[in-house]
Amino acid sequence: MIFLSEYIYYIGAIGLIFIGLLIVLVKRNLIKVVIGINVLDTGVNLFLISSGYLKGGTAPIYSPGSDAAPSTMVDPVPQALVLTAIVIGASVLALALSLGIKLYDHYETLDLEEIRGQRW
Amino acid sequence: MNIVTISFLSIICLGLFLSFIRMLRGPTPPDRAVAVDTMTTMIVATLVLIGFVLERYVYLDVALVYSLISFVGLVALARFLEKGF
Amino acid sequence: MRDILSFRGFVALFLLGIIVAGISSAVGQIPFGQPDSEVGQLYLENGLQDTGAPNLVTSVVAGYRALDTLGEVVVLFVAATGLSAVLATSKRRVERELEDASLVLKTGCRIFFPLILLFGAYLFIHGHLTPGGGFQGGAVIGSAFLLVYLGCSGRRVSADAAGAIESLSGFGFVFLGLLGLLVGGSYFLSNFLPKGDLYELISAGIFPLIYILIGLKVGSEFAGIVDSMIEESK
Amino acid sequence: MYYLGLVVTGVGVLFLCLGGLGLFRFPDVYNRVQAGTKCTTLGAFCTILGVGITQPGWFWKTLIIALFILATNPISSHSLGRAAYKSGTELAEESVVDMAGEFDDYSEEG
Amino acid sequence: MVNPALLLAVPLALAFLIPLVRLVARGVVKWIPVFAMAFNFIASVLIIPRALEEAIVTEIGGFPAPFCINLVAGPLGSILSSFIALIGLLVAIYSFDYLREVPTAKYYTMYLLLLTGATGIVLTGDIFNLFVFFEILCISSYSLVAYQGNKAGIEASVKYLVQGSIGSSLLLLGIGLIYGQYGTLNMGDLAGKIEGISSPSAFVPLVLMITGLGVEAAIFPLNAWLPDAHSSAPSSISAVLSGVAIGVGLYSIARILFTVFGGTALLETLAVIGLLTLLVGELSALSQDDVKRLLAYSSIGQMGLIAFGLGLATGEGVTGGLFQLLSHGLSKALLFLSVGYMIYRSGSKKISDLQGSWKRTPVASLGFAVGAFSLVGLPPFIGFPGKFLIVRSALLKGELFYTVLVAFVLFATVVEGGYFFRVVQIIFFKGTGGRRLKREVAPVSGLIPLVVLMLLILIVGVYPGLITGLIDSAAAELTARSSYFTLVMGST
Amino acid sequence: MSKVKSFFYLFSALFLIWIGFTTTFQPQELGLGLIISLFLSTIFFKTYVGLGFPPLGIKRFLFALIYIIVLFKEIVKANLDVAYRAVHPEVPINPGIVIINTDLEGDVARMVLANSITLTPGTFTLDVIGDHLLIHWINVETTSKEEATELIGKRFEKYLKIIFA
Amino acid sequence: MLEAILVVAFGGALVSYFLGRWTSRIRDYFALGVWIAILGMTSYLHQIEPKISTFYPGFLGYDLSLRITSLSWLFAVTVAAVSVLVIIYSFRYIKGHEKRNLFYFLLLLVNGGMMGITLSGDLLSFYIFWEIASWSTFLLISFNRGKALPAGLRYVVMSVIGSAAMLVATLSLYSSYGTLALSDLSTHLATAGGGYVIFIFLLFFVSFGVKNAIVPFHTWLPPAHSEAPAPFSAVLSGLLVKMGTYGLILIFYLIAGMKIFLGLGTGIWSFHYIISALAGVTIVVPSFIAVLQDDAKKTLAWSTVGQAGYIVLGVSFGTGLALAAGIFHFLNHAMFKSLLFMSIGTVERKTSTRDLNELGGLVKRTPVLFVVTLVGAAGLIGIPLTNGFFSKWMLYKTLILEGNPFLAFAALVGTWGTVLYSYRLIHNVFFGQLPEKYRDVTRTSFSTYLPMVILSIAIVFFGVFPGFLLGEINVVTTSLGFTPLDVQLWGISSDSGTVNTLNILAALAVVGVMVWYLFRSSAETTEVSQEDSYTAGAPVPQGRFTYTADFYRPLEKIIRPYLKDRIEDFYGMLVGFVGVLSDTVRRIYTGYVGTYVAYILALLAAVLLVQLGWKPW
Ligand code: NA
Ligand code: NA
Repeated sequence: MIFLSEYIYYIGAIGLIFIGLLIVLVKRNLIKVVIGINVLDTGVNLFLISSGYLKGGTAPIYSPGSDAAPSTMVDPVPQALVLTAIVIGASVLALALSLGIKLYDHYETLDLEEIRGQRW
Repeated sequence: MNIVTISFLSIICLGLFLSFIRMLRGPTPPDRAVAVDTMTTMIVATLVLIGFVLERYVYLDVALVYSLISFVGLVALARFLEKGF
Repeated sequence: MRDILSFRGFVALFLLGIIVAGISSAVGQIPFGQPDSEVGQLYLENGLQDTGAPNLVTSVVAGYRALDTLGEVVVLFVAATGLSAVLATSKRRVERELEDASLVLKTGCRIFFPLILLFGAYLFIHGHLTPGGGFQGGAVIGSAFLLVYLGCSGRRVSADAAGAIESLSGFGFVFLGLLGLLVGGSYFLSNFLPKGDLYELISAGIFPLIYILIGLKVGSEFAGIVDSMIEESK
Repeated sequence: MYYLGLVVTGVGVLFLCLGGLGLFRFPDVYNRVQAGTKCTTLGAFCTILGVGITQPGWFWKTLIIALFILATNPISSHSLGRAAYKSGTELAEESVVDMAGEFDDYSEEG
Repeated sequence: MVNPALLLAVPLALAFLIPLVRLVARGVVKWIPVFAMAFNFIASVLIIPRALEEAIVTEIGGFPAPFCINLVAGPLGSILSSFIALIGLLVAIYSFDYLREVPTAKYYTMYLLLLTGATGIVLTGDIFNLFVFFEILCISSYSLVAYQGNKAGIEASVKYLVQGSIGSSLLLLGIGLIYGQYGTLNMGDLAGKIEGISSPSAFVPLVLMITGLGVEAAIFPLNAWLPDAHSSAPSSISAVLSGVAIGVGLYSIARILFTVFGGTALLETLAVIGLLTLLVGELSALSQDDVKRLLAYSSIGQMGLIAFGLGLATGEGVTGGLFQLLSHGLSKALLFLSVGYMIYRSGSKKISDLQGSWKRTPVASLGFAVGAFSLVGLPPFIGFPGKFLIVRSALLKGELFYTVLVAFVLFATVVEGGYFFRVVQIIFFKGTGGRRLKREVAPVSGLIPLVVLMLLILIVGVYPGLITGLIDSAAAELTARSSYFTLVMGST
Repeated sequence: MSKVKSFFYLFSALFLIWIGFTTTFQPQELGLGLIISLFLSTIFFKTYVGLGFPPLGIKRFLFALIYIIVLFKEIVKANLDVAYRAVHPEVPINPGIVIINTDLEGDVARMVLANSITLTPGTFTLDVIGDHLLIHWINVETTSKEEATELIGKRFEKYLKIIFA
Repeated sequence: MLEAILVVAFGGALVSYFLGRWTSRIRDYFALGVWIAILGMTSYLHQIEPKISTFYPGFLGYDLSLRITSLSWLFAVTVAAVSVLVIIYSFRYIKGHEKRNLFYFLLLLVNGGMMGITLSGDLLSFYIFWEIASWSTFLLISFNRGKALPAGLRYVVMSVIGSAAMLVATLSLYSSYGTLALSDLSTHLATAGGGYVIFIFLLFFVSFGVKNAIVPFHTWLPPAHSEAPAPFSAVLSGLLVKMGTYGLILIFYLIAGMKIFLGLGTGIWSFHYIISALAGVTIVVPSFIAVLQDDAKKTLAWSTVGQAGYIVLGVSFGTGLALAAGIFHFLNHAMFKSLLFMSIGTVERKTSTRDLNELGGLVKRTPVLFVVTLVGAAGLIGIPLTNGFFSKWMLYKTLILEGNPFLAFAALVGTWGTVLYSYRLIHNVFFGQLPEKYRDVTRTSFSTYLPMVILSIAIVFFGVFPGFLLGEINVVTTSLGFTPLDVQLWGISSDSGTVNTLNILAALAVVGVMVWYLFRSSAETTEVSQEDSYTAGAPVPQGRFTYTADFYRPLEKIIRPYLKDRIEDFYGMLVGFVGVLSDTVRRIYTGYVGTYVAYILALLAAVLLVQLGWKPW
């Protein structure tokens, strides 16, 4: 139980990675695969964020009233990295969906098992 | 963080939980969408409440952004559902 | 479930079991809740003096790791360009009827649209002070345009205007960086403007400018993406 | 003032929870959306404003958020309800009347 | 003196300007990539002499080394960046008329950004920044593969995107693990902090990163996207993807493995994986009907050969691998551009429809032959020194294991010869076949890059000494961890 | 006139909201807020033209205040109503869809009416079609259009007519 | 000077290509001029002491060098001489073909490459020139389209295999001794272990064996020689194949040295004996396969394989006389086989066929061609007073003297085959009935005849005065460590027997008189015009009705079952296997993305597994 509460974010992150990869592996529908990739991304981002987490720490933002010390703030680097990663993930997602639209135009299906015009 | 705020948060969580059940059960897509709509509103309130608990003003901005994004998202979802499913 | 209980599913579970075990063994080496980063610590301690931005995430995003941010802007730019290029190559344009929104939504959207834009601007202008930032503000602006498309079918952004803003703001970002190279001691993207007073709006040197440019760029890009997507799905 | 704020917040929180309950128990999407809209709007409004009352410096910001919720929630719920109806979601068995067929837009669907 | 940051800043600024320029003066757009790449080429070449003395470490934003992102323009970085710029310049010229039937401003934007991404990858000294530039490269590749919007292109792009995204996520996870454990993202700093790869704390992120980068580098079995993507993209893009993009992927693997991790324990694995990649690529190419697909599989094989060379990890093996990287880039670019030229006229990618190309498109046909001979490793073309160096360093190891591997490498060469010579015969010695051509004329501007590439392949093939000296110091830079560390961290 | 009105409304809304956002009267913030508000309202005031905003007036303002109080009362009633139905073991409902009329002109007025109905006890606006509103009613008391209009719409319309006259 | 030769050769190739785009006549004469110059320079080099010069310092860390010795001079001058003749022959031959510029360019490139091979001073230069010659040869073989394409492909694939072997051997030598210079290597290999030497020998043998078409590496040659353009067939058969011989001599006698070469193994299991045995097989079987060919060029091609067997037998046998015989036969073969390919090429060009069953009676139309072909065939068979006689005699002599009855018998049997196919060749092309369709065959031009006439004169000249060449060869064998032979202008004498032209002349005179007498009695027939033969008022149908068809039917019936080329079947099987392998391997690209993602994760999982402690090995 202590382990669970200590590592809950990591467990969540790895769980999301697992689920995301599993979706990509077993699902045949492009949209579901894209969702799987996003779940995977989310897992990775969660891991990144939680790796910079400081127990009892606050957001690394000074505000006029409060007198938070640097030692009580969480590491800002993973947050910056995740911000970038999220934007990148969103970009890929948008592109993937637009490609999905076009793919459907051509194949009338999104079942990847049937979309095998390119092989061997 | 005292007993009052803890009870506030748990009550909201109960509401969230009930909505979440509705979202899972459906049965129709609009049912799920409505459940999500309810949840987003609750989450905005929760965010403000958390800001209150942690005494961090910045959570208000987060709440505002969240309500805005969820509004746009739900309108988009509604427009999508309109066409049938 | 049925998918997982197939041969493919078992192979997947087998592989993922190993991978998760491997990742866990590495993750286990990182104690949770006690970040131990020399770099992060330095940013926390010196960030305020170095950059003048109370939001240390901003000091990382727009200062210490500004090149990442420039790259990130490029990623979004590429994706938006690619998306519109892909969607523009229509094999057959299916006329999918999108009914008019109801009067309530239509009116609501028209009322809220400028207000949301203002909110987006607020977010990216105050990125160095509050948890906002260029991307967040840009995304809000994009959502405003999405709302317009959803509520008021028929209204469109001017693609040329969006492109021009996108273009100029992106160029402005790099130009700012190059100015840093010229003025700020031969470092690309260096913060060459005065830091200003803490918590003042005009402070932290070039950060507000960077965020304004990013906000405009991201906003116009999202608007463009929305435009392409809606055009396609019509 | 602080305690007034807490009370307001408490009322809001309660309504939020009741909204969830209504959403959970009502028979069809139209009834659920009613529960969801009314309770959560007021609930969120009170919760947020209550927080604003306890922290005077936050009041304006909370007011903006609360008004925003008050203004947008009916719109989004309305859109969802309309979408449900347009897409042909059935009314609950208990329903007594459906006059929508009088409009041209709805006449062809049930 | 040129600041290496300009190599990124100038193309980015120009790329950002393209949408605006399109509104103002549409005709200027196509010159922008040419101008940007010409600038980059000249600037990189100017940097090389100074980089040879001591690598130029540029701090972005003006903060000291581990606390900022820095660019490291050493011999390797500057060579690769001038190489990227050169290929980019030539292909940009090639694109002038090749793509005149489709809207081009977006094409040029993405094309320029693809190359900038590649340049960023080879210059950056920060692993997360590497990831960002990698994404620029990947996303522009996905988009450009689908650019023509045809069935094959869209399908290939989707598959590429799915695999590439998985790779990116693994890469990011690896980066996260590294930051979590070592608290820094700077390659030089990491080179000082990571002692070995025996513990899971270093090994797992290394494997994750290599797998992630390996998708773009097309090593077996991560390369399934490549034949689809490279055969379906517009030929100009295929040339850049095959000539530059996958090579850059391999570069980043080498950088991570050698410089950041010092992972000597994985080198044999790399050599074996390289060999497998080589064999799979060449064997798969053998029975292709589609000439672009054939070239794509050949690229897989060549990546395997380069990985094999890098995996030998002797100074000379790395030199051979890097030489082959450049040689393959030039040759494959030539091949794809030539084939694109032929396809432009015949409208068919089938090998049998290439017959009679000698009459229709003599320069392109010659280009194909030169490129093919070069890839097979025949003197006096550039492919010969590359293959020669790799085989020599493998044999100089003096171990039976490597001698056996060399036998397989040479078997792959025979297979490679088998399919390339067949196509050369069809191009040169089969009748015109009387097929109706899709177009009667082909754009003349496309000939310039073909001729330049042919000359380069021949000149460097005859005088490999022109670049082997540079590549030697590049290889030294790649393998010498401690000096990289002092270079980056010592300059604080 | 309509344009000036729209511009004015938009500008003051934007500037007030800006102040709300920043919650400060620092000159830098105010000045920037002014600039941005002016900029945005110059570009986008057209979207407010034709929405049917009322002109300013003391009477309208007073009625608006009254309306807000009425509406708030109704909202509280609505919440209690829903709460009652939700916690009641049998879920006492008698739902149905009815049509009501409205005399209001102008988009904003109709929108406010529709939203008010949505937020008040037992009713929910499904659609607005011309002069008619399609209402989902949890507890249908009448199927006659006129009676329904009286029961559902009139309590707001009487104020809104004055405000948006 | 050495560099100058190469510069002229390769530069000439390039310049002639561009000249040809301007005007073909100047291109032709320019090419000829280039090679006459090269011939001149090469001949001039004979006067100078053996020397080495570095022409490219620091190529990939090596100094590429050129070097001329008596051995390389001999090969170089042959290359130059035959090249000159072939270029003259090409003037007329290539007219009417497409891609003439390309032809000249490639021909000059091949010849330049061969000059480079012979003049190389180190193994890397050797390899480079070898490869240049190989790929340009591939293009030239493929030149005639149609069946030439598979022939070219077969050649080039085997050639690449050979090059790969050479590359490994070369670099292995380098990694062992740190040098590639021929002169340095020869001192190093003396200290090497026997196993290593065999390893190196085998690799080089594969490489040179392919080029030399020694059984079992011969399968590329027949289709390649028969499908190549005739001038190039001449080069291919007369020169290029013999580059393999040059390589063998280089490796066996120069780099390794006679002692090591002959010291590997004992008795019939000694290395050189095994190669000799292979050469023996290479003599016999192809010579009889040649008998069965209906295609004149195929006949010559198989004949080349057989004759190469004689040469390799001489080279590998390991005595001074044998080596001299091998080299001498190489020179002779270059003369008569070039001549024969030119002549058949001329026939093909005139008649558009080279099917022996369709040709006939051309002696009336092209008497000069007949005469030179006859001389070539005589040289091939080894009829006294032609050069072939001497080389073969020396070989028989060695084999008998050294007590190798099997090899001697093989050589003899091979000669029977040679007689049979040479006779058929002459007979079916020139004698018999002239088919109607060849009525209008005209004489060919001077430039076509000139090289053939020169070659036939040379054949007879060196048949009468073998001493001219044997003297040179003697220098070579001596330089390789053999005891000098006693060579005179008229012949060669040794302790075990002497042969010289004067004796032969006397013997021939006797035999000739007898034959003349015999034929006189049968020659009393009335001559009829072969062209005006009609059957019932209709022209004689063409093709198989001529009696030249199925010339050796009884013989064929007996030997054909034994001559099935099982080696070719074996290679076919190999190629098929690679094809199946290729088709199997590429099935991993299933087209389904899920599989691809599984591959990615499988690699990840596999490498992680290893690290997590599971060792598969
Ligand atoms: Na909501
Ligand atoms: Na609602």
